[in-house]
Amino acid sequence: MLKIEDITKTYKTGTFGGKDLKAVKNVSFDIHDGEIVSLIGESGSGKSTIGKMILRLISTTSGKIYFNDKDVSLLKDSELKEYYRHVQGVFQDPFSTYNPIFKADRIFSVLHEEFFPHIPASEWKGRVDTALKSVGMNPAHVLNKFPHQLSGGQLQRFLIARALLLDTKFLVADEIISMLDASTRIDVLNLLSDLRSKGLSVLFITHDLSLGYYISERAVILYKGSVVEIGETKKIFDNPVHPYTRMLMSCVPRLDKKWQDVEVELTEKKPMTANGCVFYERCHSEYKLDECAHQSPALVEVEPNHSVACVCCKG
Amino acid sequence: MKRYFGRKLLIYALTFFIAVTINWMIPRFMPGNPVDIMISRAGLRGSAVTQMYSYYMDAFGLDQPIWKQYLNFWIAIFHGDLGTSIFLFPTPVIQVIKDALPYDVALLLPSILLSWFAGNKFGALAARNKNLDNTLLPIGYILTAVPYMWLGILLAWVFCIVIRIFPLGGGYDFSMQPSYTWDFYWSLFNHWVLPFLSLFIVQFGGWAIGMRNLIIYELEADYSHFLEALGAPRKLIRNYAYNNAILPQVTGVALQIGVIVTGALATEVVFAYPGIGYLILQAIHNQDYFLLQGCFLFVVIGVLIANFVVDIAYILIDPRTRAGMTGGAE
Amino acid sequence: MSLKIENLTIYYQTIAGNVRALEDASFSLADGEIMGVAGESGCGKSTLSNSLIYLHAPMKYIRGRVFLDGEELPIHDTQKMNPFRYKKISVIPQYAMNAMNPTKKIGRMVEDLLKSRGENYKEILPEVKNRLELVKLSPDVLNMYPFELSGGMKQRMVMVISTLLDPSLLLADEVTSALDVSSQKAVAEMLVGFRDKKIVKSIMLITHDISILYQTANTIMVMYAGQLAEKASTETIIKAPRHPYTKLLISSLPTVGVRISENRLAGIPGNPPLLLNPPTGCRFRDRCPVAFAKCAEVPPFVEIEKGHFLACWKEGKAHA
Amino acid sequence: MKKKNELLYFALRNTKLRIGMAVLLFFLLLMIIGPHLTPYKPADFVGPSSAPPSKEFWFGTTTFGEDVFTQFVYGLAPTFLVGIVGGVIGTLLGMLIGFVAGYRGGAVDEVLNILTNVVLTIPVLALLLVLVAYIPVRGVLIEAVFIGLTSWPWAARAIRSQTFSLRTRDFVGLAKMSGMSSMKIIFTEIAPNMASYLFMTFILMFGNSILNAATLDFLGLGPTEGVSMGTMMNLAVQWSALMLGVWWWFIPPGIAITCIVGSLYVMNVGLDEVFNPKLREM
Repeated sequence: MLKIEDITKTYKTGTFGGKDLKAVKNVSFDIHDGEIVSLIGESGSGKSTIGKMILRLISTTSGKIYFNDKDVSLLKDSELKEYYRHVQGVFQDPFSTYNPIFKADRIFSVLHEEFFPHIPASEWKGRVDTALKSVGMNPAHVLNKFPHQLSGGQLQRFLIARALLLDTKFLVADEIISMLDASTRIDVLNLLSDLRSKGLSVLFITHDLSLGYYISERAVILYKGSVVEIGETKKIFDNPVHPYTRMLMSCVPRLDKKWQDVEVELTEKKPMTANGCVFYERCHSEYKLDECAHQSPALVEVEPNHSVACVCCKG
Repeated sequence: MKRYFGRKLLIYALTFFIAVTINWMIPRFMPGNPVDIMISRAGLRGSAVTQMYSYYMDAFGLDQPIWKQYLNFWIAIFHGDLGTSIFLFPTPVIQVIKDALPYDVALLLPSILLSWFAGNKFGALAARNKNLDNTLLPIGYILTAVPYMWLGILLAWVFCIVIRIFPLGGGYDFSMQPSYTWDFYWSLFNHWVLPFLSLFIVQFGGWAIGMRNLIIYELEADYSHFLEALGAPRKLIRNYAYNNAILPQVTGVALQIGVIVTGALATEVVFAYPGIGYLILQAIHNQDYFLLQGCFLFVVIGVLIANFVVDIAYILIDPRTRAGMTGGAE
Repeated sequence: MSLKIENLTIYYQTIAGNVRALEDASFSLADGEIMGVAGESGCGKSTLSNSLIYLHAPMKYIRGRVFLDGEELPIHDTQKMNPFRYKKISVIPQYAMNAMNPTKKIGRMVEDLLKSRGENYKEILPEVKNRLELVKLSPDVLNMYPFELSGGMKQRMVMVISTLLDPSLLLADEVTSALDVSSQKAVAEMLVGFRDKKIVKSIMLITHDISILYQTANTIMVMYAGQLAEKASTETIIKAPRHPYTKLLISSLPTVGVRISENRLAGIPGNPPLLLNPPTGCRFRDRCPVAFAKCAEVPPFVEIEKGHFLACWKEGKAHA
Repeated sequence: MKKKNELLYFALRNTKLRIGMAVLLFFLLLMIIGPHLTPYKPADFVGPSSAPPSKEFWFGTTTFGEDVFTQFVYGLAPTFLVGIVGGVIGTLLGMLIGFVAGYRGGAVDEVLNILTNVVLTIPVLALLLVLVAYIPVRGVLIEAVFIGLTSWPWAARAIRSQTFSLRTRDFVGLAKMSGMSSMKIIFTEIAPNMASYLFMTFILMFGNSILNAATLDFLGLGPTEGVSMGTMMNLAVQWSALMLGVWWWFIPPGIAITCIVGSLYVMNVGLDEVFNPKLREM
C-alpha cells in the first residue's frame, strides 16, 4: 500500500543556509494493506517528520514515497486532493488539531465542502452520524460543541470519524493517545485496531514501546533519523538486538518488572560523529568496533522478518 | 552571531541604498522639470535666476542618460556633495547641515538616554504597585498620546510667556556672538532646556509604560514562580524581572528612534531651535529641495547609526545573542 | 510522621464560580516515604502539590491544616510561609525546563538564591558540586546559561537547586513527563537516590504515569476529580487495588508484554465530572460499575488495612 | 458561546475600555453635531481679532478673527478620517505582508522580512516630509494614504510571527489535508484566530496615523485646503499665538489629539486585558 524508499529530510538551520540538520536519514520501509506498523522513537528521532512527509505536510529532501505505486511527491492540486481522500492523519494534541474558535464538528462540514459538494446536506448528516456511531460516540452528545467542551478522547475519535467519512485507506496516527488520560486512551487504541480489521492500514507513531507492542504487527525503531531495527514486533521485543533497542527496553517503565531486575548502563545523549553509526557515542555493546565511528552499518536480517543495523550482526 | 550581524548590516546597507534612491527619484519622477519648478517657486529675480538655473541644470544633469544621472548622484554623495542650498545660496548643503547637527545631538542624545533610564526605573517601580500604577498608567498613556510639538507649545507658552523663566526661539540669544564664554554657554543651556524637556517627557511616558508591562509579564514567567516557591524575597525576583525586561526595552530604542527623531524635528520647529528639524521647515517654506533631501539623508544616516549602536548594546547585554544564538533582538 | 494533612480544600476562582479542585484531602506521609500521587489530568494532584508550597491566585484556600514534622505550615499566608519554603519543603516544578532565569549564569542564580535565603554560598559550593556529581552534571554547568543545557540537564539542575537546603519534603511535579525514556529512568533513579542519601526525607511524586510510580514509589495515592480515592503500598495498588476506579485504571494500562490479539484491554467508559459543579457524594459514581444509593454521600477516606486507605462505600464496607 | 460571553463580560467590566470608549464617542459625537452648533464656517472672519473665549465665541477667535470653535469642530473630521483611512491601509498592508511571509516561509519570507526591516528602519515621517513637499496640492485622503503606506512594517512583523506560530499548529495541517487552498486557510483558519490581535493593531494604527498626520500638518505639509488639528497648531505658532498669549488657539487642538489618541491607547490596553487572561487582575 505505502512504500517509503530511502527518504531523507534535511533542515537548513539559520537564515542563510548555514548548518544542515538531518532529521531523517535514508529511511525505507513499507506498510501493507490492513497492517498496523509502529514507528517507535524518542524525541528527535524524526518519527513525526516521517509522518508529516507521508501526509505531504512537509517536503522530502530526497527519496520517494509511493502510495499504491504512485510517487506522492509528484501529486498536484486535484491529484493531491484525491490522495487525501485515501490518506489521512491524526495528531498528538487534539486541542491543537481543532481551530479553537470554531465548533469541533466544523471538520466535518469542511470535508463536505471540499470533497463531497454534490451530496445533499441531509444525506451528509446521516453519514456523519454513522461515522460517529462507528467510533463509539453518540452524535447527539458531541455535535454542535466547541473543542474545549469535549474531552481529548472525544476529539481524537472525531478525527478518526473524519477519516472514515473519506475513503481512507491509510492513516498516519502520530502519538494520538499520548495526551489522553489513561482511562480513555486504551479505547482509542482498540478502535484503531478494529478499523484495521476492516482493511485500514495505520502508521502508528509513538515513543511508548508498550503501545507499539500492544497494537502493531510490525515495528520500526528509529534513532536520530535512522532505522536501527525493523521487523515483526514480537520478534523485536522478545529478542532486541540493536544496543539502542536493548537500552530502550531496559528503560521503559513496566508494570510487571522493576528496573532493578534489568540493569543496563546509561549514557547521556551526545552529538554523533559525522558519518558513523548514529548510536556510536552512547553505545556500550561488547561488539562496538572502531569502525563504528565512521561507518554506518546497513540493515541486516538476523532472522526472518527482523533486521538490525549494527556491526554486531554483520557476520 | 556573525550571521546575525551580517544580516543586520545587509538591512542597513539596503535601507541606505533605498533611501538614497528614493531621494534621487522623487524630484525626477514628479511631473515637470524639477529645476523649473524649483527656481520658479524660489521666487528669485534677475541675474541670480540664470546663475542658479545653470547651476541646477548642471547639478541634476538632466541631459544625461538616466543611469548616468543615478550614478553621478551616488558619486556626489560619496564626495559629500549634497548640492547647494537655495535659500542660503551659495552655501553647500553639507555645510548647512553640519552647522545644525550639534543642536540635534545635544537634544536627542540626552533626552533619549535620560528618559530611557528614568522611564524604566519608574515603570519598574510602578508595576504591581497599586497606588503608583493607578497614577502612572493614566499619566503615561496621556503622555504617549501627546503630539511632541503640542507639548513643546505648552511648555513654551507656560515657561516663556506666562512665567518668563526661559527664553523662546533660537539656539542662543540673538544678541550674542558664538564664543567660548560662560555667558554664551549659559544662553545655550537656557535655550536648550525646554526643547529637551518636551522630548524627555513624552518619551518618558512611553518607556515607563513599556517597562511596567514587561515587568508584569516577567513576574508571571516560570522562573519567577520558581523563585517565589523557593521563598526568595520579592527584591530578588523583581531584580531578575527588571534585568530581563530591560532587554526588549533596548530593542525598543531601535524601533522608536525614527519616531523620536521626527518628534525632535517638530519640537525644533516650535522653539525655532536651529537643528535639522528647523532646517527642514525652512527648506519647505523656501522650496529648497537640495537642503530638504540632504536633511532627509542625514536623518536616515543618524537613525542607522543609532540602530547599529543599539544592536551592539543588545549583543553585549543578552547572553543568548552573545553565545551565538539569534534570539531576542529580531 | 513527616507530613500530615487534614481536610485540605482548595478551590480555583473563576468568573463562573469556584472550581472545586481539591476537596477534604486528609492523609499523611512517613519519613523516608516516596509517595506517588497518580490520577488523570484535572484530578487535583498538581493543586495539592502547588498549594503546599506556593498557594497563589487564582488558587484559593478554603480550609484544612498541614503539619510538617510536627509544625503547622501556614500555607494560606504567603509571607509566613516563606521561612518554611526551600528549607523545610521544596519543589521541582512541572515547568522545570523554564525554571531558571534565562539570562543569568546558573551558578550566579544559585548564589543569589542562597544568599537571599541567608545561606553562605561559598560554604555550600563544595556541596553543590557534590550534588552535581550525583546527578551526573559537570561543575562547569554553573558557568553556563540555561539555554546551553539540554532538557534533561535542566531538569537535573533544577533537582539539585531545589534540594540544596536538604528539605524535609520534596514535591516533584511531573518531573519525568517531558523526558525521553532513557532520561526518565535516570531522573527517577536519582530522585530515589536523593531519598536514600537522606538529602530529602520524603518525596511526593506527582505524575500521570503509573508505571513510573511502580518503579520508584513506596506508596501510591490515587486521586479522582478532586477527591482521594485510595492510598496503599505500591504493590497493593498495582496488584490488588480495592477502589473501583483504581481497579479499572490499572487494568486499562498497556505494558510491554500485552498484545491486543492476546489480551484486549478496556478503558473506563465516560468522562470525569466538571469540577465547577461536581456531583455530590463520590465523584466517580457516574462511571462506577458497582455504584449504589449510598454513593450519593461522600465516602470517608478510611484505613481498611494497615497502610491501606480507601474512600468507597462498597469496597470499604465489604472489608470493614 | 461561553467564551464569547466571557469576553463580553470582561469587556463591559473593564474600566480602561469604558473610559476610552466614552472619550472617543464624545469626540465622534462632537464631530457630527459640532458643525450644527456653530453658524460660521472655519475660514469665515466673524469676529474681533484674538478675542478670548466668551459666550459668543466659545473658544475665542484667531488673530484674523476666525472662530476657533468652528475650526475645531470642523477640524475633527479630517483628523478621524486620516486615522481611519491610514489605519485601515496600514493594517491591511501589514496583514497582507505578515500573512504571506508567515504562511509561505522560506525565500518569500526572507525577502518580505528584509523589506519590512528596511521600511521599519527608514524614519517614516522624514520620508513623508520629502515626499509630500513635492506634491503641490494635497488632500486629506492623499495624506492618509501616504501614512498608511508607510506605517505597516511593525504590524507586518507582529502578524508574521503570529502566523508563523499558528502555521505549525495541527489545525492548519488538518485544513491542508482537507484539501483547502492556502488563501482559504489563511483567511478562514489563521486570521480568525488573530481577530483580537488584528483589531488591536488597527486601533494602534488609528492613533499613530492621527499623530503622524498632526505632525505633518503642523509642519505645514498638511492638506492645502481645510482645517485640521495640526494645521490649527501650525497657524497658531506661525502667527505668534504664543507671543501674543492667544492660548485658546493652540490649546484645544492639542487636547483633542491627546484625548483621541490617548483614548485609543487606553482602549488598546483594555482590550489586551480582555483578550489576555494573564493580564486580568483577579
